[in-house]
Amino acid sequence: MQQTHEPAGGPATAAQREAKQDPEELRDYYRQMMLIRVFEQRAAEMYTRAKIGGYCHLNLGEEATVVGLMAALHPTDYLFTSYREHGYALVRGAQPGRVMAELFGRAAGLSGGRGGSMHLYDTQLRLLGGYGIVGGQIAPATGAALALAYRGGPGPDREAVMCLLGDGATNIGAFHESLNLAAVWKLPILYVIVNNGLGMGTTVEAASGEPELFRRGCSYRIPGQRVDGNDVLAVRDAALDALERVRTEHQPMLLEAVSYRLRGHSVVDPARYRSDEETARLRTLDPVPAFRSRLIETGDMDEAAAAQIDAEAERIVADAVDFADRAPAPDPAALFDYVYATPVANAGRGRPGDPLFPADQPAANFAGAAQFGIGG
Amino acid sequence: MQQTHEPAGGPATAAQREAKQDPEELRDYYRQMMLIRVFEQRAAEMYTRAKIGGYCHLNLGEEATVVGLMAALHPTDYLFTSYREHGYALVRGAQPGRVMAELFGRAAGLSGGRGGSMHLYDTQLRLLGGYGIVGGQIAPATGAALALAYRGGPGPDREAVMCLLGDGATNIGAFHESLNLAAVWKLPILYVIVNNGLGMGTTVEAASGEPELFRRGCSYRIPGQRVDGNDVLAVRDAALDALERVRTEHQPMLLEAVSYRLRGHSVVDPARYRSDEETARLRTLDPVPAFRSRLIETGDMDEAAAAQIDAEAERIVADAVDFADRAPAPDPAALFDYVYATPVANAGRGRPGDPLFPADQPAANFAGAAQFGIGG
Amino acid sequence: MAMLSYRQALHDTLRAEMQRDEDVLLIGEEIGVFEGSYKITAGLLAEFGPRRVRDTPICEGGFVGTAIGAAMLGLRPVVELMTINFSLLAIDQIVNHAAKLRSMFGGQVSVPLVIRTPGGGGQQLAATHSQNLEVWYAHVPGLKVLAPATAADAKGMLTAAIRDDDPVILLENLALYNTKGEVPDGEHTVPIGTATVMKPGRDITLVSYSRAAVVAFDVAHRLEAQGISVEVIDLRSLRPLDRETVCASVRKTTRAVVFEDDWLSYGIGAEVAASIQEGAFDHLDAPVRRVAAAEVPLPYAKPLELAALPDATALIRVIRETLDATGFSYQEASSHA
Amino acid sequence: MAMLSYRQALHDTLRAEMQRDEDVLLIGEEIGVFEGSYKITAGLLAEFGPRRVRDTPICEGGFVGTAIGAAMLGLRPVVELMTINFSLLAIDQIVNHAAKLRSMFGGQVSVPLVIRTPGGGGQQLAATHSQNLEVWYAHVPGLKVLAPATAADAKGMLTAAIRDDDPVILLENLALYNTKGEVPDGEHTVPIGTATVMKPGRDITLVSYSRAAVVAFDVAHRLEAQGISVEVIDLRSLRPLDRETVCASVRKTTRAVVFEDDWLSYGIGAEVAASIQEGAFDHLDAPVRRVAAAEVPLPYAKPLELAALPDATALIRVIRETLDATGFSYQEASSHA
Ligand SMILES: Cc1ncc(C[n+]2csc(CCOP(=O)(O)OP(=O)(O)O)c2C)c(N)n1
Ligand SMILES: Cc1ncc(C[n+]2csc(CCOP(=O)(O)OP(=O)(O)O)c2C)c(N)n1
Ligand SMILES: [Mg+2]
Ligand SMILES: [Mg+2]
Repeated sequence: MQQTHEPAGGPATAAQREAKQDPEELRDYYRQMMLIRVFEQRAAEMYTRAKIGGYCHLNLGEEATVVGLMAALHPTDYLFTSYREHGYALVRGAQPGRVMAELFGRAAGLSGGRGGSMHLYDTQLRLLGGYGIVGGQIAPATGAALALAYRGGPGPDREAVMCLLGDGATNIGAFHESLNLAAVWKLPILYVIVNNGLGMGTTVEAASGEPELFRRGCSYRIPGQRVDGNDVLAVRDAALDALERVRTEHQPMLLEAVSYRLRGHSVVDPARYRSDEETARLRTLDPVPAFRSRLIETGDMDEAAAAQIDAEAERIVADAVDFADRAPAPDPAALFDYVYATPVANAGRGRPGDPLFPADQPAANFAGAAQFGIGG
Repeated sequence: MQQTHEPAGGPATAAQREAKQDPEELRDYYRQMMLIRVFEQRAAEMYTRAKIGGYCHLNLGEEATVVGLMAALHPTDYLFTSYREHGYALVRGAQPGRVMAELFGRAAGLSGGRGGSMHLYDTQLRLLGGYGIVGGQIAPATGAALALAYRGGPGPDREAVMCLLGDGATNIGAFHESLNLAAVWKLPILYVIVNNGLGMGTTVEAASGEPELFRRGCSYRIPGQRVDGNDVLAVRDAALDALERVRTEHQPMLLEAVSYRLRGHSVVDPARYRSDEETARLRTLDPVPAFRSRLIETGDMDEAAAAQIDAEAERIVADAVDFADRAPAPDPAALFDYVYATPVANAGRGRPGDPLFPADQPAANFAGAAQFGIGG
Repeated sequence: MAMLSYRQALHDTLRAEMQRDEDVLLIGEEIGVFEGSYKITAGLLAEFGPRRVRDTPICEGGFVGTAIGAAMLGLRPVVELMTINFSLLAIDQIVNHAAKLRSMFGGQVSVPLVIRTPGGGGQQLAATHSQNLEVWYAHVPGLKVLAPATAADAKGMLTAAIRDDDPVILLENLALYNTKGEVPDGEHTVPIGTATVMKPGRDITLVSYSRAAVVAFDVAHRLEAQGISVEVIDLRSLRPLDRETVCASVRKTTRAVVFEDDWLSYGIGAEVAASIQEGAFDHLDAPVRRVAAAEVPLPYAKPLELAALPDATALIRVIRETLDATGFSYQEASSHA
Repeated sequence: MAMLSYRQALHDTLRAEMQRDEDVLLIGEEIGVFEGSYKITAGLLAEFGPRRVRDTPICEGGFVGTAIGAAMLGLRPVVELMTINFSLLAIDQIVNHAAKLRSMFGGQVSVPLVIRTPGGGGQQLAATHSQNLEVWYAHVPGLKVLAPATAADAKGMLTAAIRDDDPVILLENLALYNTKGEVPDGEHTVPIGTATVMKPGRDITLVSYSRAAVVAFDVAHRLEAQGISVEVIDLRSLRPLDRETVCASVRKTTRAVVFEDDWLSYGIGAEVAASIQEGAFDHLDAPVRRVAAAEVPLPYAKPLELAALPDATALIRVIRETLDATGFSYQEASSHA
């Protein structure tokens, strides 16, 4: 399924391109999809075993979308995501151990253990964060594109920003305000709606006056396109085409990748609002086994190679869990690190219950205030 | 100029309907337009004479839009406006004296002198407020429509909500969130974009990725239509048609009325950003003299009648100014009235500098706290 | 009286008020089909249908503003904001509209709106999902801000809020939903604007609210055994603030400590301490100390989160420091007991 | 030194920093073609062009969030929010993102963003356009909040803010733009986190900031003539708050009054009074009194607006009441003089 909102000689279909597809590359996509699949399954397990706290949202069912999108991104591009971002970090190149360590809240985690599952960040990888406020990443991602445009014009090799958001996030004001700004300022950004059919329990139809979400660029003259999010090659190609316009024209673009969330909204959600039939139907659409058998059919991968990739994924994730489990937690003494980048006087560094002023030595306070006070 | 976003057998053109137009009604429209014109000119004068404080935004240039829209509204419908709303209050039936008194900050003013120019409200007239926060009225207006839908289904005689907003207001998140809610909940509301070409000094083209604002319903499948805001009959008819669908189908609708702001954004704005040529050109589009000569040409009004209407408007506004000038200011003793509808203990009623507790009689405080404390 | 969880008390109250008044409706994200992020509204969609239990798209500003407009026409919407952290997206509608329309329009309209929302950290939800921003709302005239600590007050204050004609923010707390307590059967309302003495005492006044009040109450009982008689005051109503009940207690005990979950600087405790030093100045034997959260965006990692949040240990330390600073004799105290 | 208006000082500083650093750009509504609602940015579009002076559509949340993202990539945006009242539409981005990203992402990023915005009432702009909500921002770790009262500090603090690598809220005030004062030529920065003694005195400490500080300074001089020596402290930096400078003064004068434009309950003065009673408890001879705004949405009508806002008359009354409460002898005082 592929529709174009603004017919502009859409991209070649996945089928067409698949022809000229390097088998090694295809196997690599499968390898990445399988890594996400296993990582997320183990993450769910670790959450139920209380190794992971807070909220934990998984990419299960979105593997083809994740891998396809990341395949289209240059290392020099910037990526902003929602809180459902483990897979993106992994495929973007983060060490699985450091990703798992972040989920475990360890100092070696991608964000030093301070962000957790929803807030993966890596400067080197230009992964500029997972964001827990729905739609929260859309404006900052737009601002990153502003910085790119501020520093240089369009061109085939120029940097671009990719901003991921969920179907539910298209209903929040930030979506409207950000896309409008990108349009009037001509910013190099590709907004990708990862449509997995649901908010938490709310369907796209119940939440959006225009449920064909790729059409929602209409209010800003931003071309929109929908692609099958279960087809890794279709996703990659649609993203490549969109990014090309983004780079060469500084024309913001909108892409919708449609897939299905295989589990609950987060690990703790039993998804009772979804019927067993529906759940069963979704399993049949599972992109990971589908791509596996597809490659075996086309002869790009044999059963043995597939089995090896599966085993390798298990091993990598097992190592990641070990690494995270052995990694030390952050030192409470470091509590106040990173609150400010530029140190200033009287910044509060007091622990709960500490006196505002060191007792019996008011005279000594002035110099020491920054160090001991609980000051604002 | 009249375009339909979703061709749905658009309304008869103004010309067509004008045929079956009662001359008395036409003269009445002129009477209302002239009243607004004179009222706003005097308001500007009163502002420069410091009789009016704060901000003062005028409807000069929007008279045809104001009168056309109000002609389409039933007395039982609800109206929400922006801060540029004097004319709507007048045509809706508010006493000019009470409107001017509000601008003067007098107790007899439409909002008791507490709201001022930007915040005209009248329960009887179902004018549910002018709002000073750009876009602030859009969600509450949508909620009023929710209350109507909550209490009854569609029907030709059912109540509807009309929500006015400026062109600049279409860029704020509230526009997106509110129209989406109206669409998914099927609410009886007509959103009217009063496009006067400018925010403060920002043009529609500079502010909106889709400058054909009536198209912006596309993101919610809300039909949109653009009408010439300088043509009172075209505005009325377009509003009548849109309101009919709103009433009978609970289908939210979007109407854009295009006119031009003849003066600065507010009385204090010299509008230097607009060239003299541009300003001169706009004067030629002035809807008030245009409608005057049009009615004289068509013979629906003769020069004498017109002159009489003009004189009458001057007299009414002069009386309004006198009324406002003589009306008493609110009593400072009433400062705390209306902060809360349901009285509760310890609500703060202290003046600046009053002690939190009446001095020297702590025992007496408890009972008196609500009365004397500055408590939260 | 029945032993109910704070969650159950809220749920039962919503249900009872919806049965009692056709104008009461629920608006919020995932409150219907999903039955609520914290299941307060479980079963209500099935019972009252989609007209009165309205799932919304994700648009806090939009649906809160919509609830305001519905309230202007006489409905009594009870909005659930999934957490107080998301209320920042609706705060313009809450503060610039709900709180002001009545005054600004000369008393011609009222906004009978209730916004229920949980705050609180300690769940490893990280910086953006763990805040206690109630002081922002408590600062705003035109709003009423309630923060029940017990299941009984949850019922009494939510009932009062729904029947009140003004916009009321009912602050809930993630850590309280599963706590249980005796809840009066039938009609039960708590007067808005009044604090309550949770536990009477002689030696020191401990002022708190919401989750922290539960900890304070527990600490007070532990110290009782050690010969320290602590009077615990649960503010309950942050706006209006019942200063007199607080100061009357301090005039008696001569000492006070505030225990709060929000950040120390400019937090709720600042107003409490400022009010006490004005209302009980001549009686106060030691400075009013505040035990509050460290001033950092709350980190996800458990050891950091624990280091940042106020707990019983810190509270007990500060109570003792305050008593010691005034030469309090534990013997003497216990002899009282 | 040059005699400049507060407005001119801000304008000149923006211009100088844009000339100095190519990464500094301005973002806001009507700052370019319209030259700014309050004309702070007049002429800058002509000088620097639309790349560096960016007019935005009306979408506070959108353009503040956009500025945050630009700052994450190393630009140094200076955003103008037309008034603090409209910042409510951007507060989610300011508090949930600008203030937290650095901590939440383990120090990998910083957000060198400045948000300039005027607050203040008294202009008959009515309830939604007349607020002083600085205490909300002052409560939030990760932000720095400055409130210059003089043209010199406007220059010094805006310069410091632009060169600081953290998000800074620079609170301006509608009533200050036309006030004039001596401004140092060339390089001039004020250290963030420090208060200043505007006027030394012996008998009582008067704590204030922004517009109110100017009134306080004037009142202090009038009382000097009457034999009352008032020490005036301008907080300037609301976060971090320089408690020690305030308390050191009170330890000397033994008396304190806070003068502020915001609402009394949970306002800036609450933290100041709470800090003083802890930091100068043994020296304080009378309760710290606060002179603040009446707790109402500010009405439009002039007589009501005047009745609600704190003024010199109320301040002088409270200063005298505080002195009288401590048996202050005016003779003795004047003999000092
Ligand atoms: C502003 C805001 N409102 C509500 C929430 C609670 N919430 C977290 S995820 C979610 C659903 C988002 O759905 P979607 O955008 O489709 O993303 P998905 O979870 O399906 O990936 C909601 C309502 C939030 N985090 N932020
Ligand atoms: C949220 C918000 N942002 C900014 C402003 C300042 N402001 C007042 S009117 C205005 C322009 C609005 O333009 P438009 O919507 O076209 O309405 P018009 O004034 O042309 O009638 C602006 C930016 C405001 N009042 N509220
Ligand atoms: Mg989704
Ligand atoms: Mg306009």
